[in-house]
Amino acid sequence: MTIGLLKCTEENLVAMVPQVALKLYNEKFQIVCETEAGEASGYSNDLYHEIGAKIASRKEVILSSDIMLTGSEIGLKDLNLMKPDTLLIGKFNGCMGPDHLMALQKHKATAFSLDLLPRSSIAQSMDVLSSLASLSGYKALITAADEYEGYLPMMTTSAGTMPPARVLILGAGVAGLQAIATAKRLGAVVEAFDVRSSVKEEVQSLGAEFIEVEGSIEDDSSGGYAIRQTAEYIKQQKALIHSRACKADIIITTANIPNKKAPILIEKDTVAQMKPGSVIVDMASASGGNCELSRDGEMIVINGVKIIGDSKLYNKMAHQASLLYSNNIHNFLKYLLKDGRENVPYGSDIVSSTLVKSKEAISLHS
Amino acid sequence: MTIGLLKCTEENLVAMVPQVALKLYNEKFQIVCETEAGEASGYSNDLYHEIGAKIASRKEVILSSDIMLTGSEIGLKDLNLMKPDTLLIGKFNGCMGPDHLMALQKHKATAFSLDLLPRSSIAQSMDVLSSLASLSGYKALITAADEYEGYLPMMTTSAGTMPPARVLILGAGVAGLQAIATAKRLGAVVEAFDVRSSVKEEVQSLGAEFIEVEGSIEDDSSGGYAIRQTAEYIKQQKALIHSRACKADIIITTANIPNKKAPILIEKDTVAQMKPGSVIVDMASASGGNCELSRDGEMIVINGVKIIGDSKLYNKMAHQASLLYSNNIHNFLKYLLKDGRENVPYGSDIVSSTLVKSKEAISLHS
Amino acid sequence: MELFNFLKDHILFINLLIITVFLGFEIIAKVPSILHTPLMSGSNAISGIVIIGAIILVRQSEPTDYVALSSGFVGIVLATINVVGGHAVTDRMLEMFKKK
Amino acid sequence: MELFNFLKDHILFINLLIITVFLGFEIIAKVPSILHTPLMSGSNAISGIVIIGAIILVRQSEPTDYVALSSGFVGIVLATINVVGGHAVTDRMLEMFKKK
Amino acid sequence: MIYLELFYIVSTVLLLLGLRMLSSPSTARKGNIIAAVGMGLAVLISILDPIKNDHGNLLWILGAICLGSLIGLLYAKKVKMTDIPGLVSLFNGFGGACAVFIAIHEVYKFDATQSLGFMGTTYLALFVGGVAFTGSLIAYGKLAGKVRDWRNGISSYFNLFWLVGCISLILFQIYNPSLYPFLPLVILAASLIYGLSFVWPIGGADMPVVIALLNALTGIAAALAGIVYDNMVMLLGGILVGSSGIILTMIMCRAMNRSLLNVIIGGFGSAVHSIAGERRNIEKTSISDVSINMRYANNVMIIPGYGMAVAQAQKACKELDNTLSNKGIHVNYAVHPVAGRMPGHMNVLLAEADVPYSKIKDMEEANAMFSDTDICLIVGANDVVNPSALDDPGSPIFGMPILEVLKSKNIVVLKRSMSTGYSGIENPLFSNKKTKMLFGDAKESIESINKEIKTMD
Amino acid sequence: MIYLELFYIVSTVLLLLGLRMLSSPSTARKGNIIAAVGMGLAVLISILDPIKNDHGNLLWILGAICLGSLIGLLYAKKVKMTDIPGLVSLFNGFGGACAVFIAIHEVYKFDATQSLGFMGTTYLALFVGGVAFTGSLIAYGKLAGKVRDWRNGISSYFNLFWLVGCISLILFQIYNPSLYPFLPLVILAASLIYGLSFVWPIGGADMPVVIALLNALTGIAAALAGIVYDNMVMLLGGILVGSSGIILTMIMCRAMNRSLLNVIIGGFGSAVHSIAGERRNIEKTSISDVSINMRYANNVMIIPGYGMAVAQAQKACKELDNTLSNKGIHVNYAVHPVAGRMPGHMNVLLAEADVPYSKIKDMEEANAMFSDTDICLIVGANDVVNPSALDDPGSPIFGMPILEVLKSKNIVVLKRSMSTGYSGIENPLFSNKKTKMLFGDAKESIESINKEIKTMD
Ligand SMILES: NC(=O)c1ccc[n+]([C@@H]2O[C@H](COP(=O)([O-])OP(=O)(O)OC[C@H]3O[C@@H](n4cnc5c(N)ncnc54)[C@H](OP(=O)(O)O)[C@@H]3O)[C@@H](O)[C@H]2O)c1
Ligand SMILES: NC(=O)c1ccc[n+]([C@@H]2O[C@H](COP(=O)([O-])OP(=O)(O)OC[C@H]3O[C@@H](n4cnc5c(N)ncnc54)[C@H](OP(=O)(O)O)[C@@H]3O)[C@@H](O)[C@H]2O)c1
Ligand SMILES: NC(=O)c1ccc[n+]([C@@H]2O[C@H](COP(=O)([O-])OP(=O)(O)OC[C@H]3O[C@@H](n4cnc5c(N)ncnc54)[C@H](O)[C@@H]3O)[C@@H](O)[C@H]2O)c1
Ligand SMILES: NC(=O)c1ccc[n+]([C@@H]2O[C@H](COP(=O)([O-])OP(=O)(O)OC[C@H]3O[C@@H](n4cnc5c(N)ncnc54)[C@H](O)[C@@H]3O)[C@@H](O)[C@H]2O)c1
Repeated sequence: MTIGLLKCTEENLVAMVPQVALKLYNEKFQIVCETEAGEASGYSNDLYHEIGAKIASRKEVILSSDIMLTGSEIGLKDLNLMKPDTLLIGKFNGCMGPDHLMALQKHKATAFSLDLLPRSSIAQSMDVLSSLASLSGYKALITAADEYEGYLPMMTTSAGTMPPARVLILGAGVAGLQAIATAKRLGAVVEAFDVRSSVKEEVQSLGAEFIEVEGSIEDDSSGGYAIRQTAEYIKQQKALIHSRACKADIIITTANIPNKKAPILIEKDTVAQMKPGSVIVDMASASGGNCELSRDGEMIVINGVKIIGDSKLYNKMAHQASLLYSNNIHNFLKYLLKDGRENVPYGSDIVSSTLVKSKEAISLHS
Repeated sequence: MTIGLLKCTEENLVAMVPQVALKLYNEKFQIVCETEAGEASGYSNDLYHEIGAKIASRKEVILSSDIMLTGSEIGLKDLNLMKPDTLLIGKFNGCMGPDHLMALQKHKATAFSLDLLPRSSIAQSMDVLSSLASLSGYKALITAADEYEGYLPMMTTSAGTMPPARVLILGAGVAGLQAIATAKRLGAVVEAFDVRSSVKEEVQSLGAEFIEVEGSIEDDSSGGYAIRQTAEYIKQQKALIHSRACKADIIITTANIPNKKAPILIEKDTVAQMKPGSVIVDMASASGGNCELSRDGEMIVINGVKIIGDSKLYNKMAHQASLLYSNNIHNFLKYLLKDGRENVPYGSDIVSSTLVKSKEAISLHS
Repeated sequence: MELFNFLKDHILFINLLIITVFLGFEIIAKVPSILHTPLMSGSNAISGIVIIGAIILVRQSEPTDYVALSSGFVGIVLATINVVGGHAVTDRMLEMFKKK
Repeated sequence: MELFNFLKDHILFINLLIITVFLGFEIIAKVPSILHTPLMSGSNAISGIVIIGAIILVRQSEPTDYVALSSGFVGIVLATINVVGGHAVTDRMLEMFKKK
Repeated sequence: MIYLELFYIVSTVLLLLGLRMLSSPSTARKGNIIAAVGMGLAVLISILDPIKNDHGNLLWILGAICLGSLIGLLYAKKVKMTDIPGLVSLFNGFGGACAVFIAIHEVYKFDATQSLGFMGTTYLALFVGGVAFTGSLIAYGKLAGKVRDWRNGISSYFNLFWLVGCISLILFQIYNPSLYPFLPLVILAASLIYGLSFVWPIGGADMPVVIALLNALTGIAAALAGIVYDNMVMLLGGILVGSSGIILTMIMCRAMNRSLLNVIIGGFGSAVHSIAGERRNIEKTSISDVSINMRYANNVMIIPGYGMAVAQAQKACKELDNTLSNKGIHVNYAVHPVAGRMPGHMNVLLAEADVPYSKIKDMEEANAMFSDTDICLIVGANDVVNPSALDDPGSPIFGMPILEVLKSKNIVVLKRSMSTGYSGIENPLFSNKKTKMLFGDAKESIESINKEIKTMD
Repeated sequence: MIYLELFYIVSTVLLLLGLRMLSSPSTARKGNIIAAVGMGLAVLISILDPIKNDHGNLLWILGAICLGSLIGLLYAKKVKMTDIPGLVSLFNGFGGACAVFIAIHEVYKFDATQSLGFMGTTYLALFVGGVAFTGSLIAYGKLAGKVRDWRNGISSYFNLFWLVGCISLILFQIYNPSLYPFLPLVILAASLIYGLSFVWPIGGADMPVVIALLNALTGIAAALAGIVYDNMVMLLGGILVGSSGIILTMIMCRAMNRSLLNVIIGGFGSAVHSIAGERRNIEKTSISDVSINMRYANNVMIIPGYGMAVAQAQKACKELDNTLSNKGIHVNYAVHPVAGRMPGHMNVLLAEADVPYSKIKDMEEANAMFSDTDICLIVGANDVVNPSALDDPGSPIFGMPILEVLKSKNIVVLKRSMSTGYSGIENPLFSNKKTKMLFGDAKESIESINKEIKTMD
């Protein structure tokens, strides 16, 4: 069976680093690899060549693969070149347009989107979102620290005592927790907020303070993801966050609600009242941003406040991100093929939920 | 008496932040401040205005000042506008050309260069080099962490265990020690090397490993600064550093020898053998660089190794750097004027050694 | 009254008793809990000191007083088991604490 | 021989002595060093128990035997100082340990 | 020869020293030997020492001693470790029986010259010895599984009544010594019955306390016999055992949160039911058990989970590690990839506590090490050590790789309750035979363990 | 009334309990009172209890007791805290003197019926009491500064010889009781002289040990007197004091790294010189002193310096902080701007140890807090607390702002030696009256202090 590796067009990721390719090779797969697939994340063609992979053009790869690995994008043209019965694995934001789905159907191909995995213990070794969120959370803090024009830790020096920086983390999911941990490491004073009050214990377990707003709605059935909140609650929460934000030197926001616009947590007014020199990293910028002013993929400075909008900070850690992503995909592949190519366990929760849905299905569903 | 504040032309620093200006104002000094002197470091004209300073053009400032504060550069034109008997305080790299000195003499002005301060306990509150080196050391590590495409701490995740990054610090002066401390905080495995073996204890006191090379020359009379070493020693040292560097993910070099070219510690060959994705921050780049390939003020990538040459990393922390610099200058001023303007204690070690010398004098001296 | 006289006549004895009780308390009061079992076992062996009573009983019995002799005999056997077995088993127990 | 007989006659006594010595050791063995001085002072007061000897001496003296009486008297005075002063000063010392 | 008696003093001192040394871990074994020497010396003296009315009968004595030693040694050698407490109880009963034999014999020698005190002492020896005897036998039977617990509401009232009865009988007898010649036998019987009825209702968990108490009783019986024979060694040895036994009993009660009274009069039925509500098959353990096990282990593996984070127990773990390492014990940390609530959660915490990277083992390394591990200390981990991931295809986590702690020799789980972890599923590990549960906040538990281990040698 | 004697037992138990409680910090004060009650009871009994040859003489007795109590209370009230050890020694001497009075009196009552043992006991009481008496007086004199140390090479040989002489005299006397009627007086004199010559050569630092020893001797003398009068309370109280006193002496010796023998026979001149090499005016202190001081402080300020970094003592500091904070003591950290070897060096380390930022005071804050600080614990700092920066215009660091620890009540400096800090200049702080030096590695010192404080109540 041939595994094809496509170059990611939108990110610096690669879905199969040479180490993982070698494992698959040893498991008797043929590997075909698009030229320069790993270039952006530090894995050169040579490395792939060394472990026995064939380097080929994109077209060749698609034409020859039974299983195809990629990142978050796949073109319609690519889909139409596929062999019948191809398995396509990537992270497609959970959905594809109708044209794409049609193309898949036409080729009897199946697409799996790993960002749809259930957040269960058993699925965690394939959980791309976890891996990348963790990297991004770490990087968000490091980037903020680099942009911030001062020490994060307290420093008592002969030219005066510099107080520790105050870091505010909004949304304490995987990324938020990692940012908290990193900020604590660097000696900052850290506060965090999340709508899910169960996170309180997790935040405290990292030594940070949890900001509590009374009356959040929780829905255990949502599988760990956050859901929308009442207006009253949002008002109260806004006031609280506003006051904390004004004191903060660094704010990192990670609040996402899957397939919805991200909630606005930092408004214009708040930014206006923040100290010049403060840094905001908005990790939800791709879905609209938690900060009203943030722009995805850009850094803007307003009243001396730097606002960095970046939902894909892991791109800055492409090397390790690709390694983790590849491992996740490898684990998923192992699960998928555990009973052979013919017996993909479509019935299992893990597989069924990763099947790519149509955009409409997603909207109806949530 | 009027204190004039000049805008720094080469750096983002300002020699008197508003907080310090306020103190001086309360001590009955008049403050004249060049427009936008603090803009680059986040202190607006308004802030100066608020605390009672006069905002004026550069020329006006020079014409009216009895004491003039600046950063590391002063133009000949500026000098020639000075009032007689002006005290000029800054950090002029310890020396000035003959034209400048002449101009000073002509106006009976005196220039003090704070980077010439003795490294004694009493002088430490005015020690600009310490303040800035400390900031730079911290920033060097943060910048390196930001450039490095992976975690610094060890991470055991469901997609594999990422080992901790290995950080090598060359030169464990003030900057090096701060870089060590920051790297340790972030969870990296840290090794450090310095020619002065007395630093060993200091390095270990921060929890890092000290790389020992036998047979270093030390000279207590050099006042804490490093001196040149024998050829045999340098050879041995090179081999050792080479082997450690090849394993390192991040290298920070801080080895300076005052008024000499910086020693080459990382050669081309070493860089060629380093892992792609590694990061080198060369903080001695202004005086030739500790890495053969580094270029001051630039980041270059060679074989996937990022080499950042930056001797003035504190520029990236202009806000706090200016605060510390101002405090240092304020402490120096207090010392200078403790017995009144007429009785500057020229006899004291602190004052006499900060007097600006001619370039030749410096070369002869060292 | 008789009791008081008895006490008064044995005042040394009573003092001895009290002090010894104190000493017993004092010795045990700070024992770490891991030693509870071995200590119990060891002091159990010591309580077999009652054997001496049985020995004296036998020595003072007429060689023909078989009732006394045999009850003494059984007493000695039982007490010996207590003493010897007790010390031996304690030793085995304490051996476990030795580092392998 | 005479010594042995003396010992044998006072076997209860000797046992008492030994046990008490043990007890004394046991009580002190784990005392924290901050208490060394107050403990010394307190036990010094207890050593004034010798006063009872002096009292008995006086009680058994002929009311006319002024040598005995006065030596007993002085003995009691001295021992009382030891006891009363000792306890009082110990109390003062221990008061210091109280939280202000 | 007539001064031989003086050597009893030496033997007393040896017994004393022995007991003293037995109460400290580093000297305990030597203490046992010293006590044994003291005992041997005492026996020797008691045989050779000139006494009045001496008829020798050496053969009887030596024969009995040989027979007793043989039996004692044999039992001590053969017994399985787990049966030791029962054996100790049995031995103790024999000591009590010896006291009974002596006392009943002396009682029948009484004539009019006997003082009240002397008579009282002898009867007390009879009573106490008798209770120790049958009580110990019942205790042995229970531990050996041969006797079942028997308890109902009235047992404690019966005991109280019977005790009063025995004492009244004794008092009656010493004031009317020769009224009924069979009364001593009645007293004996009553004592023996009291021993039975006293121990029978006491439940399994309280057995160690009861044995300690019975042991103290034997000591007291020996002391009383010592008074009867005017023998110093018997007296002092007996009192020592008696008093130390009673305080030991009290300490053990305290450790179990029971009052001595509660145990003695049979608990009036209260304590039994509290154990009922618990899940079956779970074996609880105590701080001291865990401590002693860790102290004498060679390889310890700490397995942190989300509970360590919640309890903020990472520094406590490191300190425990330090203590153990100082004693030459190897300590490592097994970190499961998904332990905690974010990737690297455990790494962050362990780094904060300054655990060197070299001690942190990832799943593969750890799983290879478990077979050499003496104790796995599971600190608030649950899902990541759930063996149903390996062997229960119906489990939602079936197939997830876990830390295979069951390969190790002993497992101790620190958590607060039986509640489940993140994934909400039961963990069969907790009811495994190798596993012992230590309930409570992980940080507090570890700190207590550390404290205890520090006191050991 | 004739059973009054029985109450001696109660009094014995009270004395025992008292001593027991005296040896634990939390009960010490109550223990002292209980012992005092026991003592009072004993005195009462000894007055009322029917004895043979009773002539009453109650007035004498009560008069003496009143007088003695008055003097005792007066002294105890008036004495300055620092003079207490001297006073204790003086009191102790009085106890010894009492024994002497009794013994010399009894000795002259001997007739032919007295057994050797009894005579020996009485003479021993005389000797021991005499030594305790004059020895204590000398000790008191030394502590009060009234008697100077006197020592030369032969003093120890003289002592040895004199001791042997005394014992020979006593032996001679008890075997030839009525040969020389003045001999008892000679023995008395010899004993008194031995007391003098024994204590005189012992140096200042050893005084506490000697006092403890003399105290034990008084106890022994009381016990011997107890044998003479066949009085249980005297005997037991005496023995208790004697045995506990001796072990206390040994413990104190160990704490000072001296052997008891070395102290007793006058050290043969060895130990004195070792102290000579040291700088003058430095006051050394001990772990236990520092501990007790910290335990009973309200505000403690920890002042870290480069030495803390070298010793890696930051975590030990935090643990000490925890211990103290748990006892309600306020602990803060004063960080000097240039402490350590890089800006923020102390911050890095304290953060590593998880010291909350709110406890870290910078120089200005700290200097404002020192006047309320009971103890400054200087952990390996030197230059940053050098007061010559403030008051010695000739000093190279004159004018540098420092942490003004001298404003606080007590200062304890932890360092390894008298060597200087980074700037290489002497620090007059170390010889200040408020300052005590605790030499040794800072981490070890702090850990020991912490351990000690944990044992307190
Ligand atoms: N690593 C990640 O990225 C990540 C992210 C999200 C979810 N998860 C999931 O989280 C789970 C992690 O497994 P785990 O074994 O580490 O944790 P776990 O299965 O959640 O179990 C934690 C255990 O700790 C105990 N505990 C809590 N507080 C305690 C305290 N103060 N003292 C003692 N025990 C305490 C709890 O029991 P008691 O209440 O009885 O004390 C609980 O059973 C996995 O299911 C994983 O899939 C992981
Ligand atoms: N902060 C900065 O940026 C910087 C940079 C360079 C220089 N300096 C200078 O460094 C000095 C800092 O002052 P400081 O008071 O922190 O330190 P210091 O004056 O250098 O004194 C440190 C003291 O710690 C003791 N010490 C060393 N190891 C120890 C151990 N293991 N246990 C206990 N004590 C130990 C040493 O005495 P023993 O050897 O007797 O133990 C020494 O006296 C100032 O003079 C400052 O100017 C500061
Ligand atoms: N079972 C597993 O092993 C596993 C693995 C990974 C994640 N998870 C769980 O999945 C959940 C989601 O993780 P994620 O990081 O991908 O989440 P996410 O990226 O979807 O959201 C980030 C965080 O933002 C919060 N948020 C949403 N709206 C907010 C608002 N208005 N204000 C403040 N905060 C808001 C969310 O509660 C969430 O914590 C977490 O509970 C995590 O523990 C479980
Ligand atoms: N007294 C004070 O208060 C005070 C204040 C600040 C600094 N200092 C001292 O001054 C000294 C210099 O500090 P700095 O940071 O400004 O130094 P620097 O910037 O001049 O040099 C940085 C470090 O590089 C090292 N170095 C030089 N050549 C090297 C080589 N070939 N290989 C490896 N390392 C080499 C030096 O030894 C030094 O440690 C330090 O000892 C510091 O402690 C003292």
